[in-house]
Parts: sequence; C-alpha cells; structure tokens
Amino acid sequence: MFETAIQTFTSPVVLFFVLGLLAAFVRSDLAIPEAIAKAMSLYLMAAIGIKGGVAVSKSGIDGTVISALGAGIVAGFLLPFFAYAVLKSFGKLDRINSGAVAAHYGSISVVTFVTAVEILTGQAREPEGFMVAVMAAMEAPAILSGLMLARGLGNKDDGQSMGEMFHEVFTNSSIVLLLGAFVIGMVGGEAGFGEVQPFFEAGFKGVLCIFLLDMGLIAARRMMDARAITWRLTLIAIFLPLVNGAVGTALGVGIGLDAGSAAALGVLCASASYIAVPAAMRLALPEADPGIYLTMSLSITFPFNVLINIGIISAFAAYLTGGTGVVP
Amino acid sequence: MFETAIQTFTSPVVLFFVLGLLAAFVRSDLAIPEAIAKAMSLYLMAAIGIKGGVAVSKSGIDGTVISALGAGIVAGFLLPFFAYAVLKSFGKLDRINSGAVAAHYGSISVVTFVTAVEILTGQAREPEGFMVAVMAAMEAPAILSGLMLARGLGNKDDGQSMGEMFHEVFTNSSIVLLLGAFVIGMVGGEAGFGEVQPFFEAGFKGVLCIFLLDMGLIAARRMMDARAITWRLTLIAIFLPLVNGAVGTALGVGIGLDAGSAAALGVLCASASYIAVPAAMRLALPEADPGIYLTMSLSITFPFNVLINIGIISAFAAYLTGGTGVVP
Amino acid sequence: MFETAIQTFTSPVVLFFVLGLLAAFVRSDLAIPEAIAKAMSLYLMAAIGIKGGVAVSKSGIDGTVISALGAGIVAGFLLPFFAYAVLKSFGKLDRINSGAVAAHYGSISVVTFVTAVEILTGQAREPEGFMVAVMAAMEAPAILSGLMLARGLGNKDDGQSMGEMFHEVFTNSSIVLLLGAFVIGMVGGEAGFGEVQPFFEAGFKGVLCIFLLDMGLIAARRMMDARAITWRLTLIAIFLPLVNGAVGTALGVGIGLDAGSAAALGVLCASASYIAVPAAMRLALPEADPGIYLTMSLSITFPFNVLINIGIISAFAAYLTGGTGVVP
Amino acid sequence: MIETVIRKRIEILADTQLQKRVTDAIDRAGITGWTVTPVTSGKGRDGHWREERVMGTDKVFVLTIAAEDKAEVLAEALAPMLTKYGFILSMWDVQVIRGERF
Amino acid sequence: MIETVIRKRIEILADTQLQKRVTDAIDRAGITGWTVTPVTSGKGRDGHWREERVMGTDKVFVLTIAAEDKAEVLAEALAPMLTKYGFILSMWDVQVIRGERF
Amino acid sequence: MIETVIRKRIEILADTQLQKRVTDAIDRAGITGWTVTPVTSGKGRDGHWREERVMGTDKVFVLTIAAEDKAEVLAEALAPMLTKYGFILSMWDVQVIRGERF
Ligand SMILES: Nc1ncnc2c1ncn2[C@@H]1O[C@H](COP(=O)(O)O)[C@@H](O)[C@H]1O
Ligand SMILES: Nc1ncnc2c1ncn2[C@@H]1O[C@H](COP(=O)(O)O)[C@@H](O)[C@H]1O
Ligand SMILES: Nc1ncnc2c1ncn2[C@@H]1O[C@H](COP(=O)(O)O)[C@@H](O)[C@H]1O
Ligand code: NA
Ligand code: NA
Ligand code: NA
Repeated sequence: MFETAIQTFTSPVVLFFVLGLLAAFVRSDLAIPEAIAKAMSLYLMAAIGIKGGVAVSKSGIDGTVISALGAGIVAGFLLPFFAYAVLKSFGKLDRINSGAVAAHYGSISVVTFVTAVEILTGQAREPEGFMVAVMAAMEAPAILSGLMLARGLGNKDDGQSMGEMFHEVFTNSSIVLLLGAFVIGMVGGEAGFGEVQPFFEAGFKGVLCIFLLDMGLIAARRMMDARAITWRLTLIAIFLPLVNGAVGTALGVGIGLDAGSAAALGVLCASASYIAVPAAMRLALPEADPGIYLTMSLSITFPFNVLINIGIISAFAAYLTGGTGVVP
Repeated sequence: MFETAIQTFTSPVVLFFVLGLLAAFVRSDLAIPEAIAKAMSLYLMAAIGIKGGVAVSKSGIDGTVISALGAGIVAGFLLPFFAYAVLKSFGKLDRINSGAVAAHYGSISVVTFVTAVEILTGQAREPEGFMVAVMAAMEAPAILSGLMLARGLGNKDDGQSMGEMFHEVFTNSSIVLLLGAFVIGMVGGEAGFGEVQPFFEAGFKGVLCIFLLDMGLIAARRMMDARAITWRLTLIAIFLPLVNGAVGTALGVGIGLDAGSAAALGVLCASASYIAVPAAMRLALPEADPGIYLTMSLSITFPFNVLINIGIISAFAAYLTGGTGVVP
Repeated sequence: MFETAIQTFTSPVVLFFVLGLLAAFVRSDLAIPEAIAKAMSLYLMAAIGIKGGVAVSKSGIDGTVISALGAGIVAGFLLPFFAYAVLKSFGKLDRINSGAVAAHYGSISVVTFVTAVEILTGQAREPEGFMVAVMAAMEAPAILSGLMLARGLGNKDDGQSMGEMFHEVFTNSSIVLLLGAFVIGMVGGEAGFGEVQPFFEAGFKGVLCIFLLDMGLIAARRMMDARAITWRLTLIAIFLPLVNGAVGTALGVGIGLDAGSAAALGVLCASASYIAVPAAMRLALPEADPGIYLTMSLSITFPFNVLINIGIISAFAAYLTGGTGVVP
Repeated sequence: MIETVIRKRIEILADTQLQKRVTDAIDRAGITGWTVTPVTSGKGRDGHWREERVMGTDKVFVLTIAAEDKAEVLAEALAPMLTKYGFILSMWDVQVIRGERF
Repeated sequence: MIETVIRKRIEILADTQLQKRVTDAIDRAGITGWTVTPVTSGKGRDGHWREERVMGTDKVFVLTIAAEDKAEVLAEALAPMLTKYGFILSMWDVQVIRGERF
Repeated sequence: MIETVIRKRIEILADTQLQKRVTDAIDRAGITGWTVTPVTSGKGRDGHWREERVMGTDKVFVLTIAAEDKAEVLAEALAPMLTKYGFILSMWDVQVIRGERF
C-alpha cells in the first residue's frame, strides 16, 4: 500500500494533477484555454480508442473478452440502481437529481481509466488491451438506467420519445469517437497504426499531464465555489467509488481476469463520468443540477480515485489474485 | 484498381475521414473546436512547406522542376476557363458564381494533395519533393483567372483596384505560410530541419487524421444542410475533378514526370480549394454564394477525390507510364 | 560575430520569427488563433520548467547554483531602478508608466531565454540546467520593484494592500506553472521525465517555431499601429537590453559561471517580459498604458534581442571568459 | 437620411446542449434567422460556472431579430424552457435597415 | 445619481474577411472606436453556417457606440454593404457614462 | 400574451485581468448574476488592440440584468473604474420574462 502511494505520487501525470489542485487553491489565475481542453479530451479518446482497437486486432476476441464485455455492460447498467437508492435515502436528493448522479457513477471516466493504466503499468500489472473495449461499452448503459430512474420508463417528457433518447445517448460525441477510433484501430491493425503512432502514442502521456493539470484546476475551483454539496453528498462521493471499485474488482477476478485487468474493471466501476454524462444529462435531464453531479463526480470522486482509490483497488486486485499489493 | 481501393480504405487517414462523414450522418454532436481546426490547417501547411523546401534543397532546381512549375502555373491559370464554361452553360450559374466556383477548381487543396501523397507513397509511387513547390505555385493563378472571369479585367468594383486584388491574393495567409515555410526549409536544409523534425514530421500523419475527421464532419453537415446545390452542380463537382485529373496527369507524363509525380500533378488539377480560395472569394467577390462554392468543393469534390479519384488518377498515371496500376 | 549572425539566421526558430515579421509587414492576414498561442506559451513554460527541474535533480544544488540564483534575484530587483531613471529622465515618461516599463525590463522573457539556449547550444555553449531556476527566480522581483517605483511603498491604491499585491504577483499563472513544472521535474527526475519526454522535449523546438511565428506577427503589427512610442522610447528599448545584457553577462562571469551560463544570465537581464508582466501590470497598475510597455518590450526589445543582441551577448561572454566569440 | 424600421431583438442565454431547442423554436415562429455567440462564464442563483466546455455544461447566446408579432410568438414558446432549464431571455426594440428581411 | 447621456449603439454582423471594410467605415464616420466580438454560427435565408473558421467564411459582430449624428453617417455608409454582402445592422439608444468619449 | 417586465441591461467592456473587480461590484450591488462573453479586438483613443490573450491584456464583456435601482447602484460603483481603467459601460431597458429573477 505505502509503496503504491509513493508510486502514485511520483508519476508526472499525478503530479500535474496535484499542481492543478494547488494552483486553484492558492487562487492562481492559471487556466488552459477551453478549446485546448476540449481538443485534449478528444485526442485522449481517439488515442485510447485506437490503442484498444489495435490490441484487440492482435489478441482477437475470445471468451475472456466477451465475458469482460458482458460484465462491464451489466455492471454499468445495474450500478446506478444501488447509487440511486443511496442518493435518495442517505443523500436526501430528489428523484431527478438522484437519477442524474447515479448515471454518472454507473458510467466511466476515460481519464481515470487512463491514469489507472499508467499507474498499473508502473506496477507491472498492465491491463489487457481489450479493457478499452470494456470501457467504451460501459459508457452508455448507465445513462439509460439513470434516465429511467429519474423519469420513469414511459415518461415522454419534453415530447422526447425513448427513440430520441437512445439516439442522443448513442450519438454522444464521446461514444462515437471512442468506438470509431476503436474500429479504426481494429481495421488498421498494428501496421496501419505504425504510421500515426508518434502522434497518438508518443504524445499521449504528455497530453494527459496537461489535461490533468486542467482537471485539477477545474475540480478545485468548482469545489471552492460549491454550494449545493452537503456533507452527506461528500460522503457518498467517496463511499460509492470504494464500494463500486471493490465490486468491480471482485467481479473481474470472478470472471477470470488477471490482476491488472480486474483492477481496471474495478476502476471503471469506481470512476464517475464527468465528460460524456454531464453533457448527456444537460440534454436529456436539464432539470437536474450540474452543481450537484459535476461537483460530486469531478471535484470529489475524481481526485479521490486518482490519488487514493486506484492504489486501493490495485492492492485489492493483487490480494484477490494472490499477489502482494506491491511491485514484484 | 481494386487493390488500390482497398489500400485507400485501410489508410488511417482515410478511415478518420470516413468516421467524420458517418458521425455527421448519424447526427452526432462530435465537433473539433474551430481554433484547433484552424491551427491544424496552419500546421499542415507549415509542415508540408518545410518538407518541400528541404526536398528541393537536396535535389536542387533542374529542368524538370522548372517545367513542372511552369505546367502547374499554366494549368492553374487555364483550368478555370473550362470550368467557367461548364458552370455557366450546363450548371446554369450566373457570371459571379461561375467565376467563384471556377477559381476553386483551378486552385488546389493542400489536404487532398497530402492525402494523395500518403496513398501514393503506400503504393511505392512517392511523388518528388518539388511537387510541393508546384502545389504552392498553383494556389494563386486560378484566383486571378476566376476573378477576371467573374468581374472582367478593368472592373474596379468596390473601388478595389487590380493592385489591391493582387495584394490580397498574394498575402493570403495560406500562400504566405506555404511559401514562407518552403523557403525556411530550403534555407535550413536537412540539417536545420533535423531540429524540428519530431514536431513537423512525426506528428504529421496524426494531425492529418484528426483534421480529416473534422473535414468529414464539416463536409457531411454542409451537404445535409445544402440548399443551393442542384443535380447539375453535383454532376459538375464530380465531372471536373475527373477531367482535370486526367488532363493534369497526362500533362505530367507529357513533361516527363515519373508516375507518382504525374499523379500528384493530376491530383492538384483535380482538387478544389476549400481553405485559401473561399477566404479570398469572401473578400474579393462577396456577392458570390459560399453555399455553392463551399458545398461543391468541400462536400462533393473533396470526398470524391479522397475516396475514389486519387485511386483512379494513380492507376491512370501508372497506365500512362507503363505501370500496372497496383502496388508492384 | 559574423559567423554568430549567420548561425542565428539559419536557425529555423529565428527564421519563423522573421517570417512572422515579414508577413505582418506585407499586411498578410496570417494569424494563429489566440487559444493556440496561449496554449503554446503554457506548453513552453511547462516544458522548460520540467527540463530545468530534471537538470537540477541530476546536478544537485551547489554553491554555483545558489550564487547564480542570488545574482539573478538581486539583478531582477535592482535593474528596474536604473531603467526607471532612464525612462523618467531621457524617456520623459510619467511615474506610473516609468515604473510599469521598468518592471518589464527587470523581469525576463521565457521565449527570449529559450531562443538564446537554442542559439548558444548551436555554438557549443549550452547553459547549465539550473539557469532555468534562475530564470524562474527572476520573474517576480522586478514586478515588485516596478510597482514600488510606480506607486510608492505604503500606497494602498484601489484598497489593494501590499499583501494582495504579493499574492497577485506570486500566483501569476506564468510563475505558478514554471515553478510547478520545475518541482515536478525535480521530483520525477530523469526516470519520471522519460515518460513524458516525447511530448515535452521532442515537440519543443517545433512549438517554439510556431510560437515565434506568432510573436513575429504580433510584434510587427503592434509596431505598425504604435502611437505612443517616441524616438526616445525606441532608443531606450535598444539601449536597455544592451546595457542590462552586458551587466548580466559580466555578473555571471564574475560569480564564476561558464561562458554559456553567463551569456544566459546576460540574456535574462537583457530580455524584457511580454507575457507575465503585462498581465500583472494590467491588474496591479491599470493606469499604465500597454501601448507603451508592450510595444517597447515586444515590438522593439524582443526582436532586437532575438536577431542581434543574443549574438552580441554570446560573443561578449566568450570574450570575458577568454573564448573566441565563434563556434570552436 | 436612411430609412430604418423597428424590430425586436431577442437574446436567449441557453445551454450549448439545448441550443437546438431554442433555434427550433425560432424556426417554428417563422423568423428568418438567428445568430449564436459564445459565452465564457457566469454566475446566477445556482452559483458560478466557467471552463465547462469539456463537460458540455457551458452556455451560448442565441440572438434573433424579428417583427414584434413573431417575437411575441417566440417568447410565448420559450417561456416554459426559461423556468425549466434556467434560460434567460431579454428583448428590446432596435432600428434596422432593410426591414423586409426580418 | 450619476449622470448618463444617450448614445446610439450600432451592431453589425459581418464576414470576418470583410471586417476591415466595416471598421474603416466607422473610422471614416469619425467615431472614436469599435469592438469586435466572435460569432459561432447562424442561420439565414442562405442557410445554416457553422465551423467555417478554417474556410475563412465565418462572421463577427462589430459594435460601436456613437452620437446620433455620427451613427446616421455610419448607417448611411454601411447601407450598400448590407444588401451586397449580406451584413446585418441593428442600432438602439443606450445610456453611457463619460459621454464625452463617444 | 406573456407578461414581461422592464429591467436594465448593463454591459461593461473591461480588461480580462480586471474582470473580478467588475463582477465583485455586481455582487456587492445585490444583483443576482452576470454573464461574461469574449471580445476579439478593438480600437479606441489608445489605438488598436488584438491578439493580446497571450499577453493578458485582452478584454471581455460583462453583462448583467438588474432592476433599475440596483443598476443605478452598480453604475455609481463602476464610474471611477471607467475613467481610471478605461472601461466602457452602456445600459438600456429590456423586457424580461420571469422578472422576479432579476
Ligand atoms: N433574423 C435574424 N436574426 C439574427 N441573425 C440573423 C437573422 N437573419 C440572419 N441572421 C444572421 O445573418 C446571417 C446571414 O443571413 P442571410 O444573409 O439571411 O443568410 C445568418 O447566417 C445569421 O447568422
Ligand atoms: N466608441 C466605441 N464603441 C465601441 N467600443 C469602443 C469605443 N471606443 C472604445 N471602444 C473599446 O474600448 C477599448 C478601449 O478604448 P480606449 O480607452 O478609448 O482606447 C477599445 O480598444 C475598444 O475595444
Ligand atoms: N442577472 C443576471 N444578469 C445576467 N446574467 C445572469 C443573471 N442571472 C443569471 N445570469 C446567467 O444565467 C446563468 C444561470 O443563472 P441561474 O439559473 O440563476 O443560476 C448564470 O450562470 C449567468 O450566466
Ligand atoms: Na463507474
Ligand atoms: Na485544381
Ligand atoms: Na530583464
């Protein structure tokens, strides 16, 4: 555990995140232009998509891949029900906001996943390439269950039919880009990827550093401005990633994944979306308050996952698979 | 032909373009921030300019280079006259719009050229480095002939003199950047270029992928919104690149270029500008309708060239030079 | 001297700067989107910070480092007093504007420094890594002395206390990013830096080229629009970098630095800020005229330093340390 | 002196994600056009927002110029969204040239 | 109570490429200044445009505050461009402080 | 017909670096909110500025909608900054729906 923490905190990626948090806390005016931040998030999604596609083009799709995909989709769809119950009872949120927040916690955060892959790789527990496909598959199901929880199934609010809702969820830019790049990676394979490798692979960690710097700034500023966040919601924003992370890791080990991949599944379950889902909620559930869901997912759960929970999940995965929890 | 098509469609560059088209057709909200798109277009022009300059600094300027430059300039200047005639008679456009569209088809598209170089290189028919100089030289002449066709020579509309017009055309940002980077590449040569190689060369294909993703999105969205485009104009937007491509390729073979370079000259003639010329037309011919010239060049001719016509031109060049039309 | 000038003018970095100047002078519409320019300046600061931090993590902090830091801080604090005197007497500026301009000349320009490092390295006189720390340390002191000169010490203008002023100066985004990246570089060391090396090091010179292209455009455009600049101020904007450069170089040699590092200290003293200090002045001294301080630092001193003065300082440092002034 | 006519200028501050609902309402009101301009940050009863483009929770201004009757129709159509989605609408009289366009 | 005076505020939606023709007209009308703000997208009789920065066919708002007489001169000078280039101009009365500036 | 009420719309052109002084004044005037929009370039008595984001000397528009009395308070509070920092303030009456918000 302790060595894991040290490793986490000497990774440049994490250090830039901490720099962002600190800069915001001392009220520096440091800011990344929004167009750049948006471009970086698109770049990270395209790069991770290609990487996963190339990996799957090499490994092929076997039983493990299919059960991992299945486990991810089921987890993504079901986790919001638990989150919803907690948010409504202990969190005292109304139905709409409970559903919206639950969708965030069921879905995934690409950047948390990517950071976890960096840290796990540093611990010689690199997750399998197909986990990117699992990640992509887990983006949407939670949005559907969250919306169902918030609005009820038949409810045609705003004249918006279920069909329109499905369309909006599945043409969400994150999902289209992630899946599209994944398919391109599969079609192009290692040979085709070689040509664009310097751009999508060599630059990846550096871009991740700057993106996390920005996310640190935004998360901390949002935290300092937060109004709608009670201590109950703060607790939930730490409790849910702990529980979901443990569940996901155990599930991963249960279906026979190696320690790294099981930890990655754990991180996917533990992570809360703050790119794809807020945009989807603003569209499909505009009555819900971004001051609640964004602050919880981005300002509490995201730093908690990056700084602490990835280490816990990694150790837990190692423990479950009989490892030691530290680098071999 | 068939293998060529396969090669085209497994190139990541083309795949990203197709992803952009598809994403727009399913009405995804995927979008690249405009500042990023603009920066990518500047990057591509600087990179291609440097590359060409370095190539010429190595090869020197000989008779072939000079005849290629001459052929390019003459073709760029004359092609609009043919296009104008077709647009006015068969296309039923007025004089102003015919001239504006003709300028686009006489000038060149940097991105089409670059994509063609990628594809031709994949077919072991890499064009010579000096073709970049030919490309740069072909940007402006068509703007001049297009304006002459639209406004008549002596016409001082808007109080704009010929002198002002020349100034605007030759200080156009694309032309200045392309030529400037070309000269920098020539002055710096291979040694000077080594320093900036990782930025301008290693990242090139990746940036091209993302830029083509964006162009796919924009082209398809513009297509779906198109109002001013008749079936006649659609036909012309496919007919002109076919004819101009064949003429340019034959011209290239005629002046003694190798198959790759002749194909590149064909692609230059076939391609229609959608970066430099629309901006110039907005300035010099604001009465012309961007809904016509942009939709034709960007939404019809550009995808047609990238997906189909480059393959045709390459096969034609191989045929004319006695090759087989497929990768050796 | 002459060979140095040749070297300066075949560096692609300098050539892009000249291209920017020329493009603006011929009134081309070439422009880099502002979000990109801002992002490039952040990138350059993060990259240079990391590089310096890694260098110091290798070399450690010894007596030379400490005396260089001390010399830099003292010079940064004191140079504005001399500049202020010249600006007020010969330059005929009022107190506020004299103080504001003096702050710019006491502080440093990251890009001038970086360009100097490129050029000095090309002359086999690469400055020591810790000079980046000196640069970071020299950003703020001049802002404080400049503000003191402009407003007097006790003056609580705008209800702004000294404490607030210190806070604003030290949480300035440039300073936070430069120091933060420096610390990250030190913590991560060479091992941690390896991961992000392709992004922060391989891309560095290329980004610098494009950034200098933009600075050339902006500097020349501002020059052509300048209204508030008299011939007296123009002279001062050339005189100050000459004097400060000589003083700084001599100081560097005096405290025992090698020729490259002494030249770097000279360049730091000679350079005038145009990123961190204008922003700070707009905040702390809004009555001062950016038309004066930006035009002097960006449009006169910056080109003078890049194109001429770096060469002079390098030759002077070589002369003082017994070298020849040209590449060995 | 050039002839001008009076039209209503309507500005709606809306979520970027919901921009299409506003412009659809403008189209349905029979107004000839609209223009969208960017917004950087803001503060309201729900607190301060900024730097939200990555999260897709940023806002835009949609502005349109229309004859009074159509402006009325539009305001009527948008009123429910103002309350429900937290949009802000303001409108005022402006002079325009070429009034037949609007 | 602070003293305000009435001035005209004029806003012109123009092509980025033609911005200089508008600002030159403002300068020629003897108005002290102008400010340019960005525009994201729009729809008019000629259809929908957006993402046109790369192609150089995007638009900007140019706005200027001026005394009524100068505003008249400006409107007069811009009128031909409105028709020919498809610009849009609207103007209205605003209160300003430090009226001597405008 | 939907009910509207009259409010003041106030727009301040201010330096990006000094934006907080403006929004603090708005908060102190008891106004519920404000919105910031970007500015690209401009010209005034001190000359032409543009492309100044890197240098941190660029500008923004801060706009706020408020009841007349609060608008007065705000204008009063901002007046010294207008002269000293070169801000520009203009305000005019607008109709808003949901007037209780402002
Ligand atoms: N009624 C309107 N209100 C606001 N903006 C408009 C209006 N009509 C047109 N526009 C803008 O003006 C541009 C050109 O209009 P048009 O010349 O009618 O195609 C459109 O793309 C819109 O950005
Ligand atoms: N009459 C005006 N109308 C609109 N904007 C103006 C006007 N005068 C000045 N400005 C803006 O205010 C800024 C500062 O003006 P000044 O203090 O006169 O240099 C200019 O750069 C413009 O952006
Ligand atoms: N009085 C106001 N004037 C201008 N903009 C406002 C005002 N109140 C709210 N806003 C804008 O509307 C957004 C949503 O407001 P609210 O729904 O009150 O949180 C804010 O973030 C601001 O951008
Ligand atoms: Na999750
Ligand atoms: Na052509
Ligand atoms: Na200095």
